[in-house]
Amino acid sequence: MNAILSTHALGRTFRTRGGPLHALSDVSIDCMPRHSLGVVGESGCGKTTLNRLILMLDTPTEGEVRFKGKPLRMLSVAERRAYRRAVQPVFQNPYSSLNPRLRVRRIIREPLAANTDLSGPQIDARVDEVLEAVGLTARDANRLPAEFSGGQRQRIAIARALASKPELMLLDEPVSSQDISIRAQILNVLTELRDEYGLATLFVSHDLATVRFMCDEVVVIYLGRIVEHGPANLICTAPRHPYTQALLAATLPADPDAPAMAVPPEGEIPSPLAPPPGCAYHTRCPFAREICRSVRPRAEADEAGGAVACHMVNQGGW
Amino acid sequence: MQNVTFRAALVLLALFVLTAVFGPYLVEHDPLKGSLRARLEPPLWAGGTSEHLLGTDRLGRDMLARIVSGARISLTVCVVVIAIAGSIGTALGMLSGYVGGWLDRVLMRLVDLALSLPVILLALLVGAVSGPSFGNIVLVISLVLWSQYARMARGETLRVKNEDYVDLARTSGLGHVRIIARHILPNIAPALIVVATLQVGVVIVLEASLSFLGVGVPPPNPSWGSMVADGRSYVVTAWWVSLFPGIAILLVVMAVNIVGDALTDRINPALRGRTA
Amino acid sequence: MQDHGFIRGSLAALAACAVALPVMAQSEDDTLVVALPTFSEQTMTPWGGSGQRKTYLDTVYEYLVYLDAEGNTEPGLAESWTVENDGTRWTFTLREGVPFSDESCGTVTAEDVKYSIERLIAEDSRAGPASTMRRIIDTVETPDERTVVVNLSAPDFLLDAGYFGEAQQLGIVCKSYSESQGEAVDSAPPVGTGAYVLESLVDGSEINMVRRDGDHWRVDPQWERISFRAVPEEATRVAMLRAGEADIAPVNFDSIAGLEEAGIRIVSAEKTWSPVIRLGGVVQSDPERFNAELPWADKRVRQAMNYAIDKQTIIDELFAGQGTVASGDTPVAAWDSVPPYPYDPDKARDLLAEAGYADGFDMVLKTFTTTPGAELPLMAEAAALYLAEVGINATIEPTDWPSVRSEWTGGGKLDFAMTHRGFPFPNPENGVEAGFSERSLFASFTSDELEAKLASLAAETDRAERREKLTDIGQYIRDEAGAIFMVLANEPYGVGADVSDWSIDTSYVYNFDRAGKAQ
Amino acid sequence: MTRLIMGRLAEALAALLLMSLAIFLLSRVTGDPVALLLGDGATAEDRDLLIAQLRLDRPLWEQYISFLGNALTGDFGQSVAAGRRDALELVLDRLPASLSLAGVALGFTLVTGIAMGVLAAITRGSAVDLLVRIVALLGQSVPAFWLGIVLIYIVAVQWGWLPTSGYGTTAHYILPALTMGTFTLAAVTRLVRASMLDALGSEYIKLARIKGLPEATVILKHALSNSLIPVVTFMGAFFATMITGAVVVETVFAWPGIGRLAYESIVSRDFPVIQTVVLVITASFILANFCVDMLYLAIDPRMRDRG
Amino acid sequence: MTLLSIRNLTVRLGRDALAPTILEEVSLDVMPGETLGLVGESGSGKSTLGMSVLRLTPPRLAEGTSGEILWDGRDILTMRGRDLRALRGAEISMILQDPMASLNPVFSIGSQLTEALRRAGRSDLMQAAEAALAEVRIPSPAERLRSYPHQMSGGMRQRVVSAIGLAQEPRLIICDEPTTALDATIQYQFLELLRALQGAHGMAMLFVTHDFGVVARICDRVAVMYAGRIVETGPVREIFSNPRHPYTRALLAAVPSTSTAPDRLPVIEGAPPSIGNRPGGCAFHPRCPMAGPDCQRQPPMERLAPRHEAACWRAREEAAA
Repeated sequence: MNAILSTHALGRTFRTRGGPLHALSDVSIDCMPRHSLGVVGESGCGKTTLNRLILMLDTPTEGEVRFKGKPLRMLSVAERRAYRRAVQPVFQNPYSSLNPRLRVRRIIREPLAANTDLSGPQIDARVDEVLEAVGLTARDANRLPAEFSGGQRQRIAIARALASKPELMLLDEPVSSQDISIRAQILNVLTELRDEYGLATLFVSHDLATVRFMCDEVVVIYLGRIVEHGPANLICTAPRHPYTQALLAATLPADPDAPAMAVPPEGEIPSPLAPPPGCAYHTRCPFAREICRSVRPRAEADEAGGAVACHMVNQGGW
Repeated sequence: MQNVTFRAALVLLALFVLTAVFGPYLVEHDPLKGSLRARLEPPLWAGGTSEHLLGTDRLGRDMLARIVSGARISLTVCVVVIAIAGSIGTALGMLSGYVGGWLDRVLMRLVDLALSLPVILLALLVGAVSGPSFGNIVLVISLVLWSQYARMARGETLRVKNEDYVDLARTSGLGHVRIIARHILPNIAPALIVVATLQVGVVIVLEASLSFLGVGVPPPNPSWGSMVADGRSYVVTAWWVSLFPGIAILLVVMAVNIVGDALTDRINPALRGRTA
Repeated sequence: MQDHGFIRGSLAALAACAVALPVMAQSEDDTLVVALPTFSEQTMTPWGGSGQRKTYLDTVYEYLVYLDAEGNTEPGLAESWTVENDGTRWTFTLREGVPFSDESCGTVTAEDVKYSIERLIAEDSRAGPASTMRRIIDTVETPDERTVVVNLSAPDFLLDAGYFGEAQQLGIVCKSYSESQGEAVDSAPPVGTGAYVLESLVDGSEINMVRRDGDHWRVDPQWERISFRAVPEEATRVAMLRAGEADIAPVNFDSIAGLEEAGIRIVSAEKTWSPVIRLGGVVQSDPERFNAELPWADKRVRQAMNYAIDKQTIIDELFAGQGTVASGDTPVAAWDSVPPYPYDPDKARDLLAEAGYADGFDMVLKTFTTTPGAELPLMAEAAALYLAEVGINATIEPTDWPSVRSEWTGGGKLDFAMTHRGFPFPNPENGVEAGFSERSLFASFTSDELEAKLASLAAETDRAERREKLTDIGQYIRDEAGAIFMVLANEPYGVGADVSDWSIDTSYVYNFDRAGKAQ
Repeated sequence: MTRLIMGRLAEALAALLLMSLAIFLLSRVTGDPVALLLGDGATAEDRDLLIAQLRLDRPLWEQYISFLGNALTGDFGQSVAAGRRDALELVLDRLPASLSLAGVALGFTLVTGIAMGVLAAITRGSAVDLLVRIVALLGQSVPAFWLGIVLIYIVAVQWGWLPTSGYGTTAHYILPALTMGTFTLAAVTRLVRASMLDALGSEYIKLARIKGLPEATVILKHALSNSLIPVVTFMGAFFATMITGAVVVETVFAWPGIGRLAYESIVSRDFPVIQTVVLVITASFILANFCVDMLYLAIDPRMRDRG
Repeated sequence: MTLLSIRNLTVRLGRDALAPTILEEVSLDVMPGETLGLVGESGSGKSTLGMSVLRLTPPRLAEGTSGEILWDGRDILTMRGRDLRALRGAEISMILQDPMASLNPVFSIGSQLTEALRRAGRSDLMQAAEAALAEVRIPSPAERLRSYPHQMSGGMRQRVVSAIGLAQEPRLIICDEPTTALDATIQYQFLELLRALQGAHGMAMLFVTHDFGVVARICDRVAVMYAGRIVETGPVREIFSNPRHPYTRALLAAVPSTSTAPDRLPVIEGAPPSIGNRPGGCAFHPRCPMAGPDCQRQPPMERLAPRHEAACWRAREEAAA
């Protein structure tokens, strides 16, 4: 059973006035059917670039993205339409995801009209169905985005993604701009839909707690490179890469007695224009040694199916 | 305070458009026919006769009739200029904002050049080439004013292009043309409407200056601008010849600017004032 | 050579500005301020441009012959002069000891006069009458210091009152000074024998003349300074008169009432120009330029157009009564006896019906402004109103003089009419020739019969006989309705209270150096 | 930074070249000057003589190449009408009058516009705010020549405070500069009011108030400094409207500037002068825009890094 | 004694008594040196409360403000211009949410810092500024004084804003969601810095946030707000371990944690009421699982444990049982 979507040593470098910017390098992930993969990283780590490459909004400078094993740039027109049906995105900002001048019905119709051969009435039926699925009503189809709250707008965006019965939902920080009570509701809607429609999800976020709830497996990215990869429960309870540890501790739990982080990271996140040599995290890592400053660590797989790119871990700690 | 003036301005604008469209049928005098004997007659309350409520001009033609038909001509000049300048400017601005890169730089340089065109000198040259005519004026004014639409359309297109719903449309495989037509144009239209309203004033006043230099709307049909220009040497002896069209211009431009500003605040406050 | 001129020119200009500033500041009562519509080419030599520059140049340059109020000749720089050989040989005897403003030039000699004539008719001369004078002047001899003999290639009995008179452009310059300036003489300060000399010049804004020391042989200048200002906008000139900032300024007819109310007196040059509507394409004697299909190719249509327009009302209303109904296109004394067309719209309609245009026709009437001639577009619209009454639909097409002129002199078949200010030639024969002789590029109406009449006039040597033939030509052109003759108009000037007496008799004779100062 | 400057210079030259070609063709097409210069009774021979003299008989492109060649050496040809005076000299004589008037007018517009804009922003929504905007709008809705003539009659004739027209002492500058500046006043006021409102609503103004700074410092130092940036970017366009207005204002106030020279040379079809004056006007625009860019870099540190 | 005492503060959208309210009868005290958390979802009015203390609310809200805010016995709401300016910066200071917009883009960091230091009467401005930047752990402070805001990262800017806030040694700093715009690790470092600065300067902090993790990390006491009212206040440990008000309980439960992964998150139905349409009585009752008929009446704030109060009929009954 091969992956719906996979990336192979994917990389993207932008030419800017200040020199080459390595937004993403050597990223390989697999999205298996009915499986949810989380991608975690702070701003500037390349999450957005990864999304744009997957959604064909941008083309990679290294490596490639494959849809069911076939590189995207080789897809035929029909295959491309199939890909556009199978992979559906939901973005972070609900106020920017919906065209303010289109009624909800036409917003949801757009992907269907473009990529399916459904007739008008069939499309309208599908619109009503997905609106019900996300907890809205068919009546809402005739209203304009301005008449909905932030939470409701996000539900409409999810309905739009659901409409072409995708195999994989690409969720780019879908809840991070919502209040706690709305966030919980949307996360529940997503998990229900995932189970009901047997969807795979690629959940991109900066918040480990939300990823823990949503995902089976987690990939941690720092400055465009994968630093750790493994099952969600292990990553969130026994992180091995120092950055993952820092990220976990920085995801402050709602518990006053939670132990403070042993050794917090220092300094600023380096600029992707000038990524530090060797292990990119060495400038902030409390355990950094000479080898970290010169040699880039390889991600070595471990028995639990995860992998860590850290000299200390690969050498069994020091 | 704000919405009282806004409503007043709307009423004024409506009056302007109605006068322009239906006016000529309501007024009994022919704006082009006059009797030399009844030349430069003052308005009724300043010693004139009820025959000519607002007095007569230097060829004895009825001022009221001329202002009414002048409204139509001035409005037509505005509408045509806005149509030409608007469409060219919006198209180029959208293209430059959407495509970006070297095309964007070239077009923006063109906009700067257009902004720095001495429109009056150009009008003079074109007027001299083929004689002042309605077509020439409209062409010359549009040649300069399109740049304001281009600048606004480009800015707005850049803003809308970065919205998620455009990315969503592209991931659904929509072509560039469909994306521009369905997502970009409807969302930048309000800002362009504001530029159009604010430009009505600029066009009318510019046409008046061209008439002053003899390359305005050709006689005998009156535009407000040419009426003010014709009346300039009677400022003391027959003040009403240029005063009434002057006041008409004043009211319309004020109304247009108040409506324009109000629309700006309602649509996108960040645009306020950017339509300098 | 080029750089030299450039540097000298800008230095002169800067110096002029510096000098002008203080003068400007204390422009109180001892300066006569004349506000002019334009300085035209603003060149300082008689041959450097059109006659409009005589406003300021005539305070510096003087002429061989002057004219009195009635237009009769008076001795100027020429004490006396005789004409023999059937009007083709003129001998002028110069007045003695008239000093130029620049001492190095000494007094006026025959050489100076010969040089002045030759420069005026030279090929690069820009003077108005240069080309016509070049055709009739054959040679100029200077037998001695005070005698100038001019041999003509064709008889001209009015050379003294005409081309050599004060109304034309033959200003006498100092030969040595002019040759020393070389090419830059056009912008160099002018050296003449007049009562004033250039004090300062601000390019495009002011030309200030200051009175020369000592008594002047011809005039007794009252004002220490005469300051000419270029003020193109008529409303501004009227404002300057009312504010007392200008003493004399040409004004539009419509401003006359307002000015008189404000206590500014109006002095008018009588019948100096004749606004006319010229009908294109009626050069019947030249097949290339005669457009037979035109409605007004038919004499009756031309006459109808003359009957259709109420010219007296136009004069009363648009020209504030300052003029008389015209029967010709040039203010010529010999044509005073020719009766103008009365206003008779019914007759006009009958004539049109006769000619087959009962329901009228369309035509294009091009119009533009000149100096004088600000009222031409207004006159065009007024005429169009009257023509419309008899079914002639005249479309007004505003344009400007250069483009109409190049079309009109293009030599092709014309199909439009134009308003024109007429040809104000003091010498009537030149006026007639310009408008109605086949040879002239500007001809608007000719016929074989008219060509014959003109030829016999040119050959006539007897003065009384010539006047007879001229009147006959005027009557013929009137009967043939060679154009729509409109007005013999005056040129009104506003004159402030500081000026006691100042008159302007004929066109292009401004007498600013004779303006009196009220005490 | 220097790359930006070089880029701009190259664009400026291209614009100048483009403009010179356009004007050259346009003025040639408007009927040749010969007809104008012919004496009233001239004949065909006189015309041919003049054409040869002015070298107008050669093909158009040849005339343009020779014009361009000479122009590079500062020789813009001689005025056809004004007694063969050097065209460039003629224009440069008049340039100081126009530049000084435009400068004074721009100064008046900026000072008044900024003051009114700030006042309107501070008293937002009040009667003062509305009054200021209406006064500014008045400027934009009145044709310059009408305002000029009315000002002459009221201020110079009725009250006699100022000279009606002419050039020379500082008193002469007031009315023309006022007339020329009023049109742009509305644009400046509106722009300053808008950017002031943006600035006043910003976080850094809140922080300034949190520091306990007096309100005057908050408004004049912190808010105004930011809201002047858009004014600078539009300075180039304001300068353009100034020069455009110059043709009308210089005619009404008898001001010996290049605006009027351009108008008169076009009416008299004086090609060399037309080309020279339009090129000088365009060059001064491009120079003005260039200075605006440099000024913009000076006052906005964010731009410096991007340059 | 209390440092700051807010009594019955009510803020309406304009002067008219019937205008919709943003804050309703809020009473709160801040002790010297204490860090009081103010937590709630958007629309709860927590930011407006923070802004009202220094009277920085927009004019329309300022007109609709009533009640008292006492500082050293003086009511800030009735202070006039000069006294208010003397209070701002010197007595009470603030750190705002968006570091990108808090600093004036056209002035250097040095000039914006010395502006505050000068008000504090410091003469040796350059040294003081350098020291202030060093204290907030900004590398090579001397150079940084000359750089401009756009040349610094979000985290660094927020530290500059803190230095500015502390420049005049205020006794209270109001932090309006200062870390919301920062990444997790940067937020963690900033909170550590704030705790260190509080240790060194001893100032009290009023910390407005929507993140319970931040509250747990930095606050001594916390007040939970809902629909413009304070529904519960108490010591941090007390609130986290034994929340009394149903809303507080539901909120704490709805926050996903890294330690456990339930199948479904406990959900609060509906959405927080917008300012215009707040239900009568206890504003939470339409969404409250334990709501009863008596919830139509506004429950008063009741002391249910030492320094632990809540406004809920059910909570009173539980406490009594």
